[in-house]
Amino acid sequence: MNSVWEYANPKKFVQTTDKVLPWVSVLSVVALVAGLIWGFFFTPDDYRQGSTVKIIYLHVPSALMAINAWLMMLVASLIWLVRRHHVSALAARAAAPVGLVMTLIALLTGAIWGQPMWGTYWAWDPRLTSFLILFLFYLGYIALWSAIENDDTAADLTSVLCLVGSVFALLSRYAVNFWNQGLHQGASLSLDKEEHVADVFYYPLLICIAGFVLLFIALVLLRTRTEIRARRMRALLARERMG
Amino acid sequence: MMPELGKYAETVLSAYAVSILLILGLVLISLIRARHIKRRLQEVETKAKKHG
Amino acid sequence: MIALLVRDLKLAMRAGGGFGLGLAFFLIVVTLVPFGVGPESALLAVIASGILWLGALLACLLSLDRIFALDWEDGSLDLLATAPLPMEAIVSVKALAHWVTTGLPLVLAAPVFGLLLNLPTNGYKPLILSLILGTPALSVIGTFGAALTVGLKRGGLLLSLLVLPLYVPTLIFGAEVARRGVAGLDNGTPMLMLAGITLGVIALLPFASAAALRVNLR
Amino acid sequence: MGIAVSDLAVARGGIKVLEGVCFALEPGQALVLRGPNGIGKTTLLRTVAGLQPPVSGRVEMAVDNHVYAGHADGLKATLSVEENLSFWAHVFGNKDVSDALSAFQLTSLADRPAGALSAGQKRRLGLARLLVTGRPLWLLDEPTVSLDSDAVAMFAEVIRAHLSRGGAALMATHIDLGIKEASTLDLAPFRAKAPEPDDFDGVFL
Repeated sequence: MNSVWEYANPKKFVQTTDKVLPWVSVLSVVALVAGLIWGFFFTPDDYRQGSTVKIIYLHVPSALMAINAWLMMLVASLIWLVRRHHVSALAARAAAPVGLVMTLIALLTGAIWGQPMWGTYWAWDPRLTSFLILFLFYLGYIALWSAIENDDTAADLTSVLCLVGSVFALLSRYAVNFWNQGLHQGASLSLDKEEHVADVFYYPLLICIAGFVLLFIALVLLRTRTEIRARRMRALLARERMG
Repeated sequence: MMPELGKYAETVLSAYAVSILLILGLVLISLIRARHIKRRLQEVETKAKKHG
Repeated sequence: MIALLVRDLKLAMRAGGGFGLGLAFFLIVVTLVPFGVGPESALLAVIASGILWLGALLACLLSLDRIFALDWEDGSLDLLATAPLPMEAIVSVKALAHWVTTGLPLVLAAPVFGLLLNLPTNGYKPLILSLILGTPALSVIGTFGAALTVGLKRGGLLLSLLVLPLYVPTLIFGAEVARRGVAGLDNGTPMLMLAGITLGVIALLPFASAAALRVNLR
Repeated sequence: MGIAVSDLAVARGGIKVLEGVCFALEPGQALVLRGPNGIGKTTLLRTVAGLQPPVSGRVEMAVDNHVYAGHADGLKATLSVEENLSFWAHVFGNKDVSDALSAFQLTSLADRPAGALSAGQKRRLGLARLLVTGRPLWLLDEPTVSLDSDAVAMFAEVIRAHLSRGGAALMATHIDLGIKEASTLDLAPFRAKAPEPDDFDGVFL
């Protein structure tokens, strides 16, 4: 019993996360507070974007986590389909709303940033559009989970949707790039240009990214525990009804 | 204390406000649901043990 | 397999709605658009191909929940699942029957509706071509959505929520083919992409649909 | 030809309902499953038919050997009796439906749409489907629902003929069909024991 799969046992998972969760939570709060305060109060303005450059500390980490959350769900779905570990399916379920909120933050901060920079809240920029589509995928995934009563059926169907959705999300990303290549020629209007980010912006950004990653882990652990308990509760209630 | 945000003060502050509110909301909902489910499960478990 | 296709087509003909309903919906969308955007023929000519693609997509969406729902309710789906047909073949035939009853009539009617929307003459060929290439993908993807939601009581709305994001690439490339055709630009690349998507989903998605259907039947 | 079920456990809605089910069926035999409502007769039949996976245990039989008939008949209201039957005949690779029609006295109704049949006639049509499949093993879930006594006798006759041709039938029914060859399996002893509530294990219960 010394493999990773040991933690796929619900009881073992709950026991382990009992110890891990407080540490992750505290670390994520520390990193987030430190990174955001550093970024907000102690970094200079960009010569072109002015103080709006400070939005980068929220926008880039949330956008990263929006994609990584989906990747994590994809991996968890695959583990469920192949190895039938219930915790894996429940972790995917637990991660979806976190990913949804991350996508929403990325969209909203992007739109708010776009208003002074592009003169409009919304432009059908390929990146923004892709995130809007990703948002729809999250909505569909969550809706399918909540619509199906039987837990195993729901886990199977959402896993299949996650696999198919991933392929179509990639296709959409490519399609959207193709579709809008002509409209925003030349001028790079995207926030995400880490390559050009100077060191003054880079270090607080790294800390913020770490904070978002830790926050995501903490939330997923917490929510997975809740899902495990809810699942056990439903099983107990069903057992009672069976007599 | 407040840094000089210039003409973009509103933009930056609203972005931070929206994001922090959303994160806090998500954390709060997750915590409330975690406590709620934990309590319900305990109730169901004690009941199940009583009836065998 | 042929027997299943023939039966589904027969049922669509006899139930009355199969062929007509999607077309009528398409017509209504096309009629309503000028009311929404104004009657200027120059404007309509610009957006005609996009409207026709959107209308075809929505008309297709309308009939998706019927692909499996009726067979599910009367128990035929259980019996088909235990019949000597692989589930992948069943979902493929169902998708084909859906395309013949909705996609094909839409393709055939599109030129007439193009007239209503003042589609430029050089736009007809690329529009029809893109619809022929693209609508099979809509049916196959829709069949996947229908397989996911077959057992659900209020599956209709959920089905739209699941399927519409999956339609994005098809719609983008399909409408792009038609739009570039109208503008007289080279539309070879989107055409190839569209054909690639359609062939890809026809080849691969039935496996996912069959898996979903098996899960829903147990 | 036959079927052997060993130590089978089946679940409904994620909850184990039956465990340790063992039986075997040879050509020419029929087995009637009995037990109170909710014991898992339908679940067991669906598991044997391959519609759902067993929790544990094995079902051994030849592939493409069985045909399943559930609560619903799978009829299309707008198709005629004959069209309904010949569709299933084609699916199973056969053509002729006249024997099946006459066995259940449906010949005179052949052109009528299935939607215009009475409940008993629909059931007879659903059972006639078994004959056009040409499969030796029949898995039947409450086959006599809404049949009158004449039709039940008709059905018993069909079963007897099927058995004498070397077929086999596994069915869940409450009615005594008066078939001598049929043995009975009471499912009550196989009812799954509820797991201990403390057993917080891999499958939650």
